[in-house]
Amino acid sequence: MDWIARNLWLIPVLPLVGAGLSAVAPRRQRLFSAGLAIGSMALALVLACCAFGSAVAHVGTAVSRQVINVPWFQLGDGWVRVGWLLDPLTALMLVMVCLVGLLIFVYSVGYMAHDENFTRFFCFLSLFAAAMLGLVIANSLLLFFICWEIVGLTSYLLIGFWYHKPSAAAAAKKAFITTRIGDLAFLIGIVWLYGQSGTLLFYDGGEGFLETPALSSLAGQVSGWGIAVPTGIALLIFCGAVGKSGQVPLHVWLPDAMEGPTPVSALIHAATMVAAGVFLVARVYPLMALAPAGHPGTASALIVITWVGAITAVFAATIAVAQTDIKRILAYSTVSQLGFMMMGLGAGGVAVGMFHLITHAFFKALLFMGAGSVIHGCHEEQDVRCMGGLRRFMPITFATYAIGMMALSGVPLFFSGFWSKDEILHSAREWPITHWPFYLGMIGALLTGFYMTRQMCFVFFGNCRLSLGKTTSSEQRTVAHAGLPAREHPHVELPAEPHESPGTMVLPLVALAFFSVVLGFFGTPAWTWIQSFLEGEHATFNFAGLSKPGVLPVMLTSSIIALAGIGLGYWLYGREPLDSQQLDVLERWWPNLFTLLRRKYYFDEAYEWAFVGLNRWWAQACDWLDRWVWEGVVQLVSGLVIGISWVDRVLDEQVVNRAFDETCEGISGGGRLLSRLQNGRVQNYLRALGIGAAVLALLLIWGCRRS
Amino acid sequence: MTPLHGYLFVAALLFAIGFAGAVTRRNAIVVLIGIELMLNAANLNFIAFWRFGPHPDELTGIVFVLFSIAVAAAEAAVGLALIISVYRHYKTTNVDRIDSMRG
Amino acid sequence: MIDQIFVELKHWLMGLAPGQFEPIVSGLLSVAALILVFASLFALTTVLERKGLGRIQNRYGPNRVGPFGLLQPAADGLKTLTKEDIVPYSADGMVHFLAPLVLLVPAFLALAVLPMGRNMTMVELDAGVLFFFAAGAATELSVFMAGWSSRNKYSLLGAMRAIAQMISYEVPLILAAVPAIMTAGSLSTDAVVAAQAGYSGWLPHWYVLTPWGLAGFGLFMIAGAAESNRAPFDLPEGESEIIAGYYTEYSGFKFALFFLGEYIGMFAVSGLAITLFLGGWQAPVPFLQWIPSYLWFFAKLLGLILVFIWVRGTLPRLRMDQLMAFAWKFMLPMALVDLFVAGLWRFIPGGLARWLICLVLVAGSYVLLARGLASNSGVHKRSYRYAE
Amino acid sequence: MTAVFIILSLVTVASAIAAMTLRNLVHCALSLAVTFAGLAALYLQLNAQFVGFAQILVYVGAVAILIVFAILLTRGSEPPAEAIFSSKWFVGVAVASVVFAVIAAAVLSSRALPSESASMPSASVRQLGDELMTRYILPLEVLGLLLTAALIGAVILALRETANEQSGGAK
Repeated sequence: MDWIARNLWLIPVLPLVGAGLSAVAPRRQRLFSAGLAIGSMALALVLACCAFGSAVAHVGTAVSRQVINVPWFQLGDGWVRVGWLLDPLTALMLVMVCLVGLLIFVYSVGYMAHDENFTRFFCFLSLFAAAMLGLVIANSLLLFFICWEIVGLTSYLLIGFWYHKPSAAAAAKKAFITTRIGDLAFLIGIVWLYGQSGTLLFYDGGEGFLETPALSSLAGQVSGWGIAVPTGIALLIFCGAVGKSGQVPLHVWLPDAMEGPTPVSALIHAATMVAAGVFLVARVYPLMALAPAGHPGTASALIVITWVGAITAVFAATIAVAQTDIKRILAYSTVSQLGFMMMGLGAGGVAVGMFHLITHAFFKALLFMGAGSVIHGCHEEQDVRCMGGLRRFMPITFATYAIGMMALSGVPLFFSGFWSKDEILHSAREWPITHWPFYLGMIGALLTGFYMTRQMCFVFFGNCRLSLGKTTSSEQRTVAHAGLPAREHPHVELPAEPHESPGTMVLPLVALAFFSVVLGFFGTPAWTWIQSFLEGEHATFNFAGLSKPGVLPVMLTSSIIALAGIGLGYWLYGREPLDSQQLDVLERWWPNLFTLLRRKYYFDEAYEWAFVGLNRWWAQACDWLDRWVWEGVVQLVSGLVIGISWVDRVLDEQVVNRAFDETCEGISGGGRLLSRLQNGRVQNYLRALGIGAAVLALLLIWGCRRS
Repeated sequence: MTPLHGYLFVAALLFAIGFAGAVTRRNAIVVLIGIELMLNAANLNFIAFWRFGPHPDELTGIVFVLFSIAVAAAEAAVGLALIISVYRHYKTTNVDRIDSMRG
Repeated sequence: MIDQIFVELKHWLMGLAPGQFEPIVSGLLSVAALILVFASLFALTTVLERKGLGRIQNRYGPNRVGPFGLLQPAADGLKTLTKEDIVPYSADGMVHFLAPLVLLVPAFLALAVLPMGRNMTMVELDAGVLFFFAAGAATELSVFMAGWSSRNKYSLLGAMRAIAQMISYEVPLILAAVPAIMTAGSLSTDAVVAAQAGYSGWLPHWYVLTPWGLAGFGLFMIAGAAESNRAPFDLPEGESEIIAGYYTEYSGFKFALFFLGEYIGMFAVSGLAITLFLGGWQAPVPFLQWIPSYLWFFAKLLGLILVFIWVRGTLPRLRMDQLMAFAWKFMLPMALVDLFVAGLWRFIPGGLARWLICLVLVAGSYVLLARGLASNSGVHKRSYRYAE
Repeated sequence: MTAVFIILSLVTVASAIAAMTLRNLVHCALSLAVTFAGLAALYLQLNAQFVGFAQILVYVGAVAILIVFAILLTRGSEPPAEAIFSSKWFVGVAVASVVFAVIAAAVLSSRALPSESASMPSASVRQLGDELMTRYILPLEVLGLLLTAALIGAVILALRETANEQSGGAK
């Protein structure tokens, strides 16, 4: 066992210490706080790289999974134990989280430079990083859940970072409550699992519930409702992932979460936290894939996962088509891509889903940070209709954003998104159950290309509509924030031209763009390094992988589809300069459909109508019951009580009270008599004390004499 | 009459004087002085018993007196602070007039 | 031989007395010698101080009576003895009379436990240092007696100031002495001196030559100056504010007694500082050990007295709040740190590392505390509030 | 029963009586200081050196000064116009006499008391320190806590009303 595996706990503890220290730092210690966060994250990255190296070194050997468990507390007869493990999955996630986190931390220094709560921001970010890293290395579902909840808490805190904005506060609440619904199911799943298997450790030298003995004992059990126990547990755990990863139907919180600062959106709501759901499924994959005894074949949990993923992928992509907020488009895109990941996990296995998770983390963080840079450069403008022509003003942002966009759209060969998405589509194509997810995925890919092109056209091409938009938006802002303290940036004067962002913001963009391109080559069918790494095998470079049956056709199809989406988008939006006043092209053609999409399929309204309406109906029913049924009962009872009490009173006054009064007077008279002694003069008491002592001493002496 | 008797006798005398003062004087500070005298009389007893007792090698008597001195110092400090705050409140240190706790 | 000449002389004289009176004779001899030596030292110091201050203030000082003005104290003594003894009409006669005595007697008593030479400790007590401090405690009472009995507002104010100052500085004084006692492992002054015997090369094993000892010595001297109401801590008798403080209403011989008492107190504190930190009567370098031990003691005493005079001529008087802040915010924590460092010194094995660690601790806390003090009571413009 | 003992005890008892009967409170306090000093001398007579010096340091150096301060702060330095003894002083004196009589009778009549011990016990400071640091370490720590608590308590007691008065005066 390597030293890094023994000391893996250091990785989450470093940012935790950073968070703790900057929590107590005074507000003006900006440099200290940022330096602490970045320094601890950099150290964590170094350690994560060591861990990665260790994992690479152990690939293919017997100890590819290094586990350390420690007893935590006593529960009943046994000890609840927690621990950490180092396997390829953990190592990959560690490096990804640390690297993206570090870049985003650096980016935040520039982005949050003018915020007065700078230290608080970095404290929360560090805490998030600590919890996320803890979640990654956890070897116990309990520890995993704890970190999962801390991650949710920091997400809440950071979405609501500008809590004086009512929308941000509402979005934070929404995110917190929506994910809680999933987490409740997750917790029930954990409890059920503990009840069934008696352990929450993933791996424990043959004792953990992800290992063969426990799995085979689980597989044989059937619950009272006819569902196989592993399937039930897996679905409950999957509910947690649905909430966290914004899958349908719990996706509503993720777009609203864009109220938070953009680095937060990039780190938490694009790269890492929302991917935690996918990671969870990947982590407990053996449980998910466990087919009930007697029913060999694909596990029903995986079928559900695949379908949910596929539906989410298309569903969110369609919504993204009609959005106008730059960050919201990306948010729906994230939901859609998470759906892809789920689909990949369900149809193809851990490696497929995780590969897309890693590549997506980089290019989506890149896109978000690019969007942040755009917003920063356009003085807080978020509506794409009011941008345009930024290519000239922000060349680096444009270039990196274009790379991210092409990676996301799946432009063939040179971008990582192409390879990872292709992998998913390929596995969906191979899925034995049905080909519908494959077709849905294809539609999703088409839409991805389309809406990203649309966004690019709006933001970077055409002529600059900023001045027009600015007057309206700044008016709106003054109206909306009159009387509120200065929010993101206390800019008073509005410079006329959009400008390129400072170096601390641009550098991470370039770095992420680099990774967005390069990472793809680690997972091509010709050199499936990441996939092999995750499965614990050595990868070999083999062009023959390309010519396996079904690989090339799918690649070709998906390339065509992606290019078709991009072409369609350019044809609709890019040919002539756009005008912020005119209606969207699609809106002109199909106004009803477009409104439906823009209002997100009326999901929020549906929830409002369904749950809030139900609640109201229930309240009215209760009210009616209360008014007409219970009221009568209460009246009856109270009449009875009044009658009894009248009798009682007569009895009381005539019989009990008189006796009681007599007694009381006697007692109070005695008390008055005794209180004469208590005359408030300390010396009287002292005198009595002296007499008492003397008498006692006399008695003592007398007693001694007699004996 | 052995020396021990002498010391015990002196201690008893001091104790009685302190007690008489504490009981008869009107001023709260003098009452406190009387109490200090009583404490000191007890201390003298301890030392005398240590000196003439059967086990002088055990330092219990001395250590007890040391602790007693420290406690008495604390008691004096708190007692005098109390008297001062009582004086601020009632504008008097006459214990006969401070009797609002009477029954 | 010459080192023990006084001891032998005393033994010879005691031998002349009948057996049962020996303890009394011994005591009387010691007391007589003590009073004689220190009274003449007092006389010498007054003239030294006046001339020294004169030099510092660029004037001559006494130079009329006798050669170089050396007989000035005799003339002063004659003058005070023959002056009228004035007692204010409303003064509390008994207390007024007792106050200078109560000041003087403990001051002389305190001298009794100081080892002034080899085998020249007058009273060898197991708890000698404690005795010294116990004797010093009585001075406060005498100051109060003098101030209160004079029925004079200036006297009372001066007495209250003096008591507050003495109580405040008694704490760091005792705490500064504790490290030395702790290291020597005894409260006996002889044992403390014995623990500082020996030399490493030319360097004596004096406690002042260790980091904690140096800090302790400094603290002890500062607190000692405050205890004996020496400048710059002479607020209780600051002439510009309250005339002469608690002995405003004293004149003639009683005034001289107060004066004497103060100087004896100063000698006593200096003597204890020598005993605790400067190796007592030991010679500073091994090849000078042939010089009699008592000469070394008095040489060191004279040196410290000169330091006192020098400080008096140099430093301005403190303000009351500065005085208290200095005692509680600097002296006390510094003394506690010093105590800790001395404990550390005991448990770290010897060598350069121990030196450096202790030095860094002492110097670091000194710098930090001094900065805290300076930031709190910085000299800044004062706004005066007039009566409303 | 040496002459020294008789003189010391006479001084002690006389000053104690003075402390309890003098009219002027400052004189009472000063007499009390003499009593404390006499007691310290008695301790020295009993070979308890450390306790004797501690007695002087604590009682004469601190408690007496504290009492003097309290007297001045409560304007007690002027002799009061009214009687210094409470109206029922004879009852108090009678009770005190009874107490003294009982104790004295007990002392005089007891046969269990040891007579003059042959050995002259001594408590060196080192012994005392060892005892305090080993056997009595817990009481010592508790005592430290108690003193700290008393310090804080005294400060708060003496502070509180002043703050109120000041705020009242500001109005």
